[in-house]
Amino acid sequence: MATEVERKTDIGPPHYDQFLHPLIKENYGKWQYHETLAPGVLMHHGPAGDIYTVRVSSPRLVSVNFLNAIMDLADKYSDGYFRFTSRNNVEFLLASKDNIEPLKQEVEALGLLVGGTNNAISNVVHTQGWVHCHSAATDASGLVKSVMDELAEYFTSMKLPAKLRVAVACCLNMCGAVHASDIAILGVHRTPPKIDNETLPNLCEIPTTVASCPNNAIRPTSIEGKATVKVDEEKCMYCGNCYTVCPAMPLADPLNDGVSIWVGGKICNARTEPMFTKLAIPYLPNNPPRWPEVTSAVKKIVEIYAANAKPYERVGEWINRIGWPQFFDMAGIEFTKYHLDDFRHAGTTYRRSLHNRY
Amino acid sequence: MATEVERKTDIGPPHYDQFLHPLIKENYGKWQYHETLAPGVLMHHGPAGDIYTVRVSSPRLVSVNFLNAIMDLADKYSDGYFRFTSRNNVEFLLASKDNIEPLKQEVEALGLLVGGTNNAISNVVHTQGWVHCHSAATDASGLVKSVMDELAEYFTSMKLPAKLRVAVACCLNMCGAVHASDIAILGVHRTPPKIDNETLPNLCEIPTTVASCPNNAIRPTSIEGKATVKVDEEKCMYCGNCYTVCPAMPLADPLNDGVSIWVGGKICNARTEPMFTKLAIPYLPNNPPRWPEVTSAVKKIVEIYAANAKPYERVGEWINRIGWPQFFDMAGIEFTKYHLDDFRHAGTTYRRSLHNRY
Amino acid sequence: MADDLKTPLLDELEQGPWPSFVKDIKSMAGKKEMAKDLLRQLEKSYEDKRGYWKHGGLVGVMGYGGGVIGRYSALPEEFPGVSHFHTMRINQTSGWFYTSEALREITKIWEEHGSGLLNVHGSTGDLVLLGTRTEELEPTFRALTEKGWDLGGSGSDLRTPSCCVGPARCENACFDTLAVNYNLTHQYQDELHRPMFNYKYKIKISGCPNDCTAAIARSDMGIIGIWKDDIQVDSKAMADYVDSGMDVQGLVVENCPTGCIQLDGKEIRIDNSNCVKCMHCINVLPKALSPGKERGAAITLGAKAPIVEGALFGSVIIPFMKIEEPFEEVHDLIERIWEFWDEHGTSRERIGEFIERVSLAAFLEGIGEKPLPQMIKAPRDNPYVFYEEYFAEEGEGE
Amino acid sequence: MADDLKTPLLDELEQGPWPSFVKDIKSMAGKKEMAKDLLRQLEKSYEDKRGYWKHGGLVGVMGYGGGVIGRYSALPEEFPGVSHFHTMRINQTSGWFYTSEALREITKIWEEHGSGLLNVHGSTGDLVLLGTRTEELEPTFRALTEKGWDLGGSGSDLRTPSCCVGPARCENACFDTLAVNYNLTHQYQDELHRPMFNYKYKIKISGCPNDCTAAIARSDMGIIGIWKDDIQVDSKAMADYVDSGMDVQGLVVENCPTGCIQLDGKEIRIDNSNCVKCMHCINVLPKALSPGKERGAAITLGAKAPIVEGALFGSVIIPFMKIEEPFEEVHDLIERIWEFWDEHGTSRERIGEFIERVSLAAFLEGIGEKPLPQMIKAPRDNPYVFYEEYFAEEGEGE
Ligand code: SRM
Ligand code: SRM
Ligand code: SRM
Ligand code: SRM
Ligand code: SF4
Ligand code: SF4
Ligand code: SF4
Ligand code: SF4
Ligand code: SF4
Ligand code: SF4
Ligand code: SF4
Ligand code: SF4
Repeated sequence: MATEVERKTDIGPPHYDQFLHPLIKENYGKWQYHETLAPGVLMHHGPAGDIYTVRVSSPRLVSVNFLNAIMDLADKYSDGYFRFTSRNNVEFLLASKDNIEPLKQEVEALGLLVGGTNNAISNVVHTQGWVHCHSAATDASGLVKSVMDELAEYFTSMKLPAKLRVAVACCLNMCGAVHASDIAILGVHRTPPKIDNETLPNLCEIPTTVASCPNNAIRPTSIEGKATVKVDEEKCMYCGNCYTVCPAMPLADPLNDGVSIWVGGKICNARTEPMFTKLAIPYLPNNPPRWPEVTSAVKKIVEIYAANAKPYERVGEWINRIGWPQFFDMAGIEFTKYHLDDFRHAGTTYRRSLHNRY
Repeated sequence: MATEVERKTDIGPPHYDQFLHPLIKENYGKWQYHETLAPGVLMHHGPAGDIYTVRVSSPRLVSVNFLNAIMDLADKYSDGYFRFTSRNNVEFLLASKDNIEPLKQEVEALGLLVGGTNNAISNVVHTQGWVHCHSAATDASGLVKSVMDELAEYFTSMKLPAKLRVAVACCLNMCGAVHASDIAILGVHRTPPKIDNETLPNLCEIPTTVASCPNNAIRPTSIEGKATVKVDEEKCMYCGNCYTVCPAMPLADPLNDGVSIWVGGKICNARTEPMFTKLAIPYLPNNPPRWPEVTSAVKKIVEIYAANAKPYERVGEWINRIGWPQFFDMAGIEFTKYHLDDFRHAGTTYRRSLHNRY
Repeated sequence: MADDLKTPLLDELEQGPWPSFVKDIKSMAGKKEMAKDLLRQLEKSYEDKRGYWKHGGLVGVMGYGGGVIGRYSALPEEFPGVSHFHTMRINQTSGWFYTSEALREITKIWEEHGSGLLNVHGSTGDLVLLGTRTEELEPTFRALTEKGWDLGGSGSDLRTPSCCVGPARCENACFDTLAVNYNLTHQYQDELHRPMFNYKYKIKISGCPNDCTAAIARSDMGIIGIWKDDIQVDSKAMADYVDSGMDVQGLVVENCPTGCIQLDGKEIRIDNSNCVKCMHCINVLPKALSPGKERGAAITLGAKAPIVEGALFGSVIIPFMKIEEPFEEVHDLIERIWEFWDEHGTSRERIGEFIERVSLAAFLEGIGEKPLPQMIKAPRDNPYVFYEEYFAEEGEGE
Repeated sequence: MADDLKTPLLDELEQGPWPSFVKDIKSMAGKKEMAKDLLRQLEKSYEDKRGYWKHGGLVGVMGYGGGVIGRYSALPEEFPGVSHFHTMRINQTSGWFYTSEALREITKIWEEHGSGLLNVHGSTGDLVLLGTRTEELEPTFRALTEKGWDLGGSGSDLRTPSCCVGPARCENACFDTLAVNYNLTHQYQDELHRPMFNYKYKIKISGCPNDCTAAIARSDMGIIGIWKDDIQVDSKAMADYVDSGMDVQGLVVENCPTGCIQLDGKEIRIDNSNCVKCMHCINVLPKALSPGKERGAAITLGAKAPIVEGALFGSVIIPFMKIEEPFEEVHDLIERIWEFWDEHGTSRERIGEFIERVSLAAFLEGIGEKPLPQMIKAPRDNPYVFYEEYFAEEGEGE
């Protein structure tokens, strides 16, 4: 049936115009200011009137049932209009203030949370994990669920000193925001690829595979007359780049794969320039379904941050103020040689002044 | 005659003890504070009494006559005790305050200046130049004399916002303080080495010479059967490292050698961490004996700094506050592609945020 | 739920206050073998602490090179429902605005043709349809295009650009993020659907330096709103803030990165020549302050995750550009960039790594832009200048 | 002055307020052909805009490998006086303190054996005797040692350490800079006189973070004074500063890099846990503030000029160490560093480049020091960790 109609290609996405609430269209480009009325509830003021936003958590990995339920609520409370945020929350766009409370109640009845605005932990930008990706050193959705169950109170309130952005990625490719988040959770492989010498010659081009390694750890070799590759284990930093180009070099290793914790990144330009996330804990075990070591480490960091940072100080700004020595102390994290950079620009991370805290 | 006495070696320098004024010995390690009584005149207070320092300019390249004259004054006014500073000024150490004025007068009669303390331009750290070094792209002593003739008033006063350190080096080896000075003047070669294919095979080891080039610009070759090297001119950055190991590759080029101007470096940890000097003017001609282009460029920078910086703001701190775009504007210096870094860590100099001034 | 669905580990993730993806997958498990076997395979992953997916294969729809991520179970006998489990990336709308009417069409199609599971949205911004079989790709595609939806990118192509809510619901927007996002997505359909680049190319568009799409961190090309003139001040609203007892000194003045704000009673004085447009004061005092009137965007290039030379933030290539319909200036710039990258970049070299390799100076020359001090934090501190103009013996300079 | 000394260009440098090196050289030109020909050759350099020295040759004194820089004119026929023009580097005294009695002995020797010209001092700190002939080297050396003076370093050896005036005339000194300088120079005579290293090794010693010897920028090893406890405050003197009308708030409080000072009327309150020991407040208020009581030094390694990997500042290897007679802890550290550098460094590789090549972690392991957060600005931001402990199949972890 579908084959009978003319095949369309390169039509691109529909025009956004049709998805904008009439009130939004009238105020388009003319908004004057906003107020946060409550956690998860924003009011934006424009000449044609105010629009109310109710922000709702989402697990991101959802079913059509989830979306249908959201849409039912949208039909009921926001004239069928809604959007998603860049961090995967749902936002209902209400023309009437009176709809806020009933909507909130129905949302909560669905098991969803209202929040994520202002000085809160918002939704966790994350990735596929064991649900879909071949590269994953851990599961992303499970980690997010476990961590956010512990931190939900920071989503539904605004009691943090500033916004706190958490991200999870399941391998070093970091599909998401790991390299620039207040707190990031990163799945890591910790052993070199295991070469499948049987299938490699058929599946992979040897020169491309050799070239894929940023650290020149891969050499061509031959085993029983078959061309394949070998890895210099001393040089391998488990980046997985070889596996991306050659399926016969998987890194998965249940005994050693695990999770690392990173802190202090930020993206916006407010006050300080964007910052990369820095290594806090090099390795915690993969402990599904609840990853207790990870959740308690993250919670600890959130709590010392909440207790010690000044208003508007993001995690990285706070650590820069108190200094890394004190951060490691307060967080009870051991400082190891793994924290010392040894990659391309390592020298730029050395302390090249007398400015120091003791 | 000298050959008759026993030959001594590895005796090291004499003990400093014998060179310390008795008052200094008594106060040794017990100084309480200091005051700057006038430009070039310091008073240090200790429990055993005050010592007065009179700081005097020196061209650094001096004759025994100069030293003898200094020593005559020391005998007369400071009990024969004096020292030199880490920036090559002479310091007379006086036990009696009354000696300050007569000493100053005699010093000035010798054609020397009293000053260099506090918020002043002190002596210029510099190098050999055409007076002694085979590498020199310019003359150091001549540049210092020319520049300081223009800036002498800043040595004998303390009217600058902060200390201002000037350095001169005659080639990229930067024997001195060029890479971390408020203002630096650097002799530059701008054309690749000229290879003397006649002498090279005898004078230089080819592999060492090839290896000396940081940019792999040197290849072994042979000319008329004689092993020598050639330089890929596209890759040569005129660093002179090859010449250091191979005398048959001189870089001197009277038409193109010249001077570059650098700004904003600092060493001490006060307020901000140490900073490298940054390129301001990529090239000015070698114009001995007075280098008018250089002296006026340096003077201009000193003057806009003096007029605009806040108290205690070093040149680099001032530029960081107002931003480089405004510095180039105010100094009337053209911004060119040469200012853009293209060396090892170039990427770390790119503007990787929205923080900017327009 | 079928008896054979024993997932004790995953079941634990149905507890707790945060919404549960397990619940959501389970909600499909009755209708879809695919969802059920996804859970079963995932349970095995949780037991064994490793994934069970094969390395992706090349699958797609006719005439397109990207938009589908092929995925096969490594244990197809055990979990036949997910023997195929391909992903389809769909161009989201500008600003992720939807109506229930429109999105219901997609949920219907996906319930019919796929697992009924989605990522809303993927990290790049696409509407991600998670899990279908090879033979369903083309029918799903046809059903989607019929309703006006198209595929996003994957592989070495342009990815679906994304933008912040901007003028649709934000007082800070310095240009029309939605319009330019829509325009670029349509302008470059071919580049989006047919991988011809050296590597992926992501565009993210934020209306101001708050950068709510993380353009500076996650996009090869960022278009980020900025203004050139003075911050606009509403003195009345400013006085109200002061009167309200707010600690403007502590919260605003002392947090300005360049110390260019002074509070004088109820009046705020900004030395705009030293303002670096960080947004902090505007964020804290939204009623009193807003971006200037001369608005546009800075264009940043080169942000990316760490593979393989280390992560990069975008770097400013065009400090200021007006962003106005029909966006020809933007097209012109994009095309100059692509052309130079195409000619001189190598395979799997992102634009950020490319610029670092050839140098910013050479890149600017290559795309025909003049060097400006706004493109750098500071001039070079090493003396290794490649001088190009010099004097020759005969007196002819170059 | 002899008639044949026509130096119109150089003559111009006799004018002006700054002391003139030309005048000084001329003052020797009557007595010394060497000085005269130096001027004549220099005049030619000024005319031709190029130097006329040959690349240095290997000359020296018996049994020493360094301390003399060989120098020959490229135009010995034209300027025979400087056909040889070697430099001798003499160990300066600690803190560059002299008496006229002692220094007169050197001026006498040098007037007899050399050009009578000197650099006081060289950039590394030596007393530099500028210009003599090969055959004069050994006699000069003998005459100097007779009076208690010895040669400094050159080539791939230890260079004469230098130190700031420190406790001899400065209230900020956190340890005895002169004593340790003297001690190290004597302790390592062999390393100073016989080049056996991979490359040069410079030691500079500053009594506090003001770093008046530029140790952080110009020494392979810096010993820089620091304290660990609280800044000492003299409240009376502090009140006097405030009473004097000095703008303590603007000049001191607002310039503290970590904002850890508060002025409360006439009292100063310092949050010492956040003080980074920058010295600014102490510098501005020397009567009221001084470094803490728990004093010692930080050891930095690796500063150097740009040849060839770019300039480096020193990096903190030992955040805090007591510096006390007989300085055995310092010797022990130096020897561990030299040993590891000797074994693993390559020729012409400065210690700073060496550390960057092998990595800070490996270097610390090599010299037997524990990693501390004070050694870095921030932990790594890339995920490329070389994990060394892992679990093996049989359950034996490593
Ligand atoms: C809805 C959304 C844009 C969109 O198109 O989807 C958005 C909307 C707003 N952002 Fe944002 N930001 C959104 C993602 C971001 C991101 C991107 C991200 O998190 O990946 C950032 C950068 C984060 C970072 O630096 O790591 C971001 C950094 C900001 C900031 C700067 C915060 C700070 O560090 O000071 C502000 C200013 C503020 O909050 O006052 C801001 C302000 C705002 C305002 C107040 C703008 C306005 O006037 O309407 C909006 C409500 C904020 C709130 O949640 O309290 N928005 N905002 C995104 C909501 C994500 C979510 O569900 O939580
Ligand atoms: C004599 C000397 C040490 C020596 O052993 O020779 C010395 C002596 C003093 N220095 Fe210094 N400094 C000396 C070279 C330096 C250097 C090294 C250099 O210039 O190569 C620096 C680092 C410069 C840099 O950052 O680029 C240096 C940075 C300072 C500072 C920090 C200045 C700032 O930027 O805030 C102070 C603090 C101050 O001046 O209040 C200081 C303070 C002082 C004091 C006040 C210390 C004291 O209490 O006695 C001394 C008198 C300072 C004056 O000249 O006003 N000294 N001082 C050196 C004199 C050089 C000269 O002839 O001018
Ligand atoms: C689906 C998605 C994660 C998600 O759960 O949302 C994703 C999934 C994959 N990414 Fe990604 N990336 C996704 C957004 C990102 C982002 C974030 C972004 O775009 O803002 C990044 C970091 C930013 C960047 O582009 O650098 C990202 C950085 C990577 C990298 C590292 C690239 C690099 O240059 O560092 C790879 C590896 C590669 O390209 O070889 C990669 C590769 C992959 C592959 C295709 C695996 C591979 O090695 O071939 C993953 C397929 C997983 C699967 O089975 O579904 N993915 N990937 C995101 C795309 C959804 C969408 O279209 O909306
Ligand atoms: C005499 C002196 C300059 C002066 O006028 O004071 C000097 C002179 C020379 N230096 Fe230097 N350096 C002198 C202090 C420095 C300094 C400053 C310092 O020590 O504080 C530096 C920068 C700091 C550093 O060590 O990095 C310095 C960095 C260099 C370099 C670059 C080394 C590098 O790793 O970047 C070279 C080239 C080399 O070693 O091959 C060099 C090489 C040279 C040579 C030996 C030329 C050569 O290529 O072989 C010069 C001999 C000139 C001559 O004919 O007299 N000189 N040299 C200084 C030694 C006097 C003394 O002993 O007191
Ligand atoms: S982060 Fe790695 S494992 Fe996770 S989705 Fe991206 S490529 Fe796959
Ligand atoms: S994982 Fe990375 S470092 Fe290791 S062999 Fe593969 S490409 Fe090389
Ligand atoms: S800077 Fe260069 S030319 Fe000058 S003395 Fe040093 S090595 Fe010689
Ligand atoms: S001057 Fe430097 S870059 Fe040029 S050839 Fe010589 S060593 Fe190489
Ligand atoms: S980036 Fe700026 S314009 Fe866009 S939503 Fe965020 S605050 Fe508003
Ligand atoms: S935008 Fe930022 S830099 Fe500009 S005045 Fe406001 S706080 Fe200061
Ligand atoms: S470094 Fe410190 S102790 Fe040494 S002279 Fe300078 S201020 Fe005094
Ligand atoms: S020494 Fe520096 S950091 Fe410490 S209190 Fe004084 S000004 Fe602040």
